[in-house]
Amino acid sequence: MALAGLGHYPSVADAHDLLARIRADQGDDAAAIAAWHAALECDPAHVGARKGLAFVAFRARDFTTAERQLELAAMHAPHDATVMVALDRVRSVQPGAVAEDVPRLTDPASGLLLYDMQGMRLAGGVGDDGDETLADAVAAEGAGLTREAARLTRLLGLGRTRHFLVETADARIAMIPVADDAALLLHRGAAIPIGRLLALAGRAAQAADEWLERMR
Amino acid sequence: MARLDAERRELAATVVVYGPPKAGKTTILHCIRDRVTPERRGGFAPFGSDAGVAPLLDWLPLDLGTIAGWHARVDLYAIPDQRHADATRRLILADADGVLFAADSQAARLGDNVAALASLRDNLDDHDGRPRDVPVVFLYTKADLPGELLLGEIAMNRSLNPQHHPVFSCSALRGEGVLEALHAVIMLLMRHLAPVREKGA
Amino acid sequence: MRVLEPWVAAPLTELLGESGARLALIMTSAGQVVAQHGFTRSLDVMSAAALGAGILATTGELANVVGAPSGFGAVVHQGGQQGVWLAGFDTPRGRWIGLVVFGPESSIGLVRLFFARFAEQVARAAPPLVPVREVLAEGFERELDQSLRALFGAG
Amino acid sequence: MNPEEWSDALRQLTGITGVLGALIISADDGLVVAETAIDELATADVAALAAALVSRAARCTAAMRSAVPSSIHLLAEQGAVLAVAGPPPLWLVAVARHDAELGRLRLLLRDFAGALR
Repeated sequence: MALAGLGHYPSVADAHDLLARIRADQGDDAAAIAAWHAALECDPAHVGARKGLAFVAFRARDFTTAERQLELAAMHAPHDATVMVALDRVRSVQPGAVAEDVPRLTDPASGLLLYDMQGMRLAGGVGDDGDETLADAVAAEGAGLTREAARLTRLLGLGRTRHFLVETADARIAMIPVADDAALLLHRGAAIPIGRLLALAGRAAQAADEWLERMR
Repeated sequence: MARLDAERRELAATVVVYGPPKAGKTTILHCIRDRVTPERRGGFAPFGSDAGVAPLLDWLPLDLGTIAGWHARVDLYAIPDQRHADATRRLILADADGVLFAADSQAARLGDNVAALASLRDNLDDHDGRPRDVPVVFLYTKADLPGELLLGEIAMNRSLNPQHHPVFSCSALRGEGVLEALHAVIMLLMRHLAPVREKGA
Repeated sequence: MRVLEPWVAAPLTELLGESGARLALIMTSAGQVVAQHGFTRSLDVMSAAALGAGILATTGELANVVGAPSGFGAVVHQGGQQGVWLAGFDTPRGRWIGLVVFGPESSIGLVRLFFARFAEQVARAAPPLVPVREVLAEGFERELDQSLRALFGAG
Repeated sequence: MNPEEWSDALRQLTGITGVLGALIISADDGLVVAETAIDELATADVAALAAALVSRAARCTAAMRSAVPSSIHLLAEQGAVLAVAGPPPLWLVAVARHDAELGRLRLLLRDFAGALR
């Protein structure tokens, strides 16, 4: 049936994805991989195809490929919990891998900062030493940054901000809006892969959302 | 130029205080401001913050309240004396609905008064260069100085006001006569704005 | 902020807030001030209005001379610490002029963007002008006289 | 790179699936220096807003005592804005649909921004 459907709509990424999953179920990994690549050609942001490629790679014990595919998926869907869980799983079985903890909001030296749209720090910090003055200053600037991003997406008709990344010579910083009136910044060194930074920030945003819910 | 907003029933007009340098133009504005209840003065812009220096008052918006269902206001401008302010003078006058001409009563200043009146006529053209018919009220200032320095109203009129525009004498220090002159010019300009209406119009 | 036409207030507030401009002056093409923000002396307002209207008129002439048929959209001067944006725009009340002074926290691009929005909003918000004779009711003069007497304490 | 090579680079960027426009902007004054875009994209607005965002990002990294931004990447529900610093004050900016090949776009932007120097 999927084959028939594909005959009608060969360009629909979902049809390729469906075909790939059937092939994977049948144990035909090579055909599944080809179909998922076809899906990605139709839609490079297809998260299902990325997850599928990660799955067959994981099954083949190719943890590096599995992790890379999941990081790419996280880049397009930073709020997708299933991607985060899968990433954790891959990293936990990867030989020699150091599982990176999700930074905790309660730790002022975590490089994770939660602030409201008035520029007030709600939790976390950015410096290594938990410098509160520095964190407050960054919260104030962060709110301006979040508003500026929202203004750009509003005036250009791009919808709501999902995430914002800044790279400098020495750092990579991710900003994700949390709820309607807060945002978080995750600050890491320049060596962190972007996918991992976004995955971490995405999970931190989820945790921050729950934390804000509890506070209210 | 008078502005009417029929939707909001608002009416705004501009009165320019003209005259030779040091005839007391800003004093007249201060005098009006001091005598009008604060809530009618309109929120005017904050002046320079140099402590101890009397701010130069050159713009005073007045809220006349509601008149026949219209919310009326008048902006008073004192024309700047500076030589380089020629363009400013022309622009302020281009929007004038009425002029309060402050003439210095001192005999020694008659030449300055005549020169100022000539420059007023020169500048009272409309945007296309045609002379505009704008109501003028004369205010002979410094009437409280010693009599031997003054020219006297009859002599002043002969030189400055052969058309018999309304005249008021004032002592700028005590402020007598200033409000009466303003009252007159506002009445004149409003009448001028709405040339006596057909009955019931 | 000071506005002579109340319906200019909301668009001007948005222009100032969004562009981060320091000073703004809105005037008719004859130089009559419609609204201003940030000027501390009214004489400065009058001079800026006079100069602004003059500059724009001169630039229009220059555009004719060099053969730019629709004129220049705006005159911009970018200094080290401050920039000036000067542009005309059409309203139902005739052609108006906006003068905006901005610092390094803003930019020509931002001022251009939000000035265009401001001009659109002003054109939409302007109530129609009605000739004087039609609207001033009889009794206006009597009431004006009474009001002035009350205002000036002449009883 | 000369202006002709600039427009060639911009055309290559807009050739990527889902890319709506590519611009070289001056981040100081928020103006377009060169552009290739579909008609519907208000490139002057993009330049103004992207420059404002770069400037905000720079204030933020300064507050963090980090270096100046070399690239920014904004992903929204219906689109993305990517920008890479060229020689000051120029930035290379691209606007794309959210499902565009953002990874490839990012790499190409980097290459061209490097070549602008």
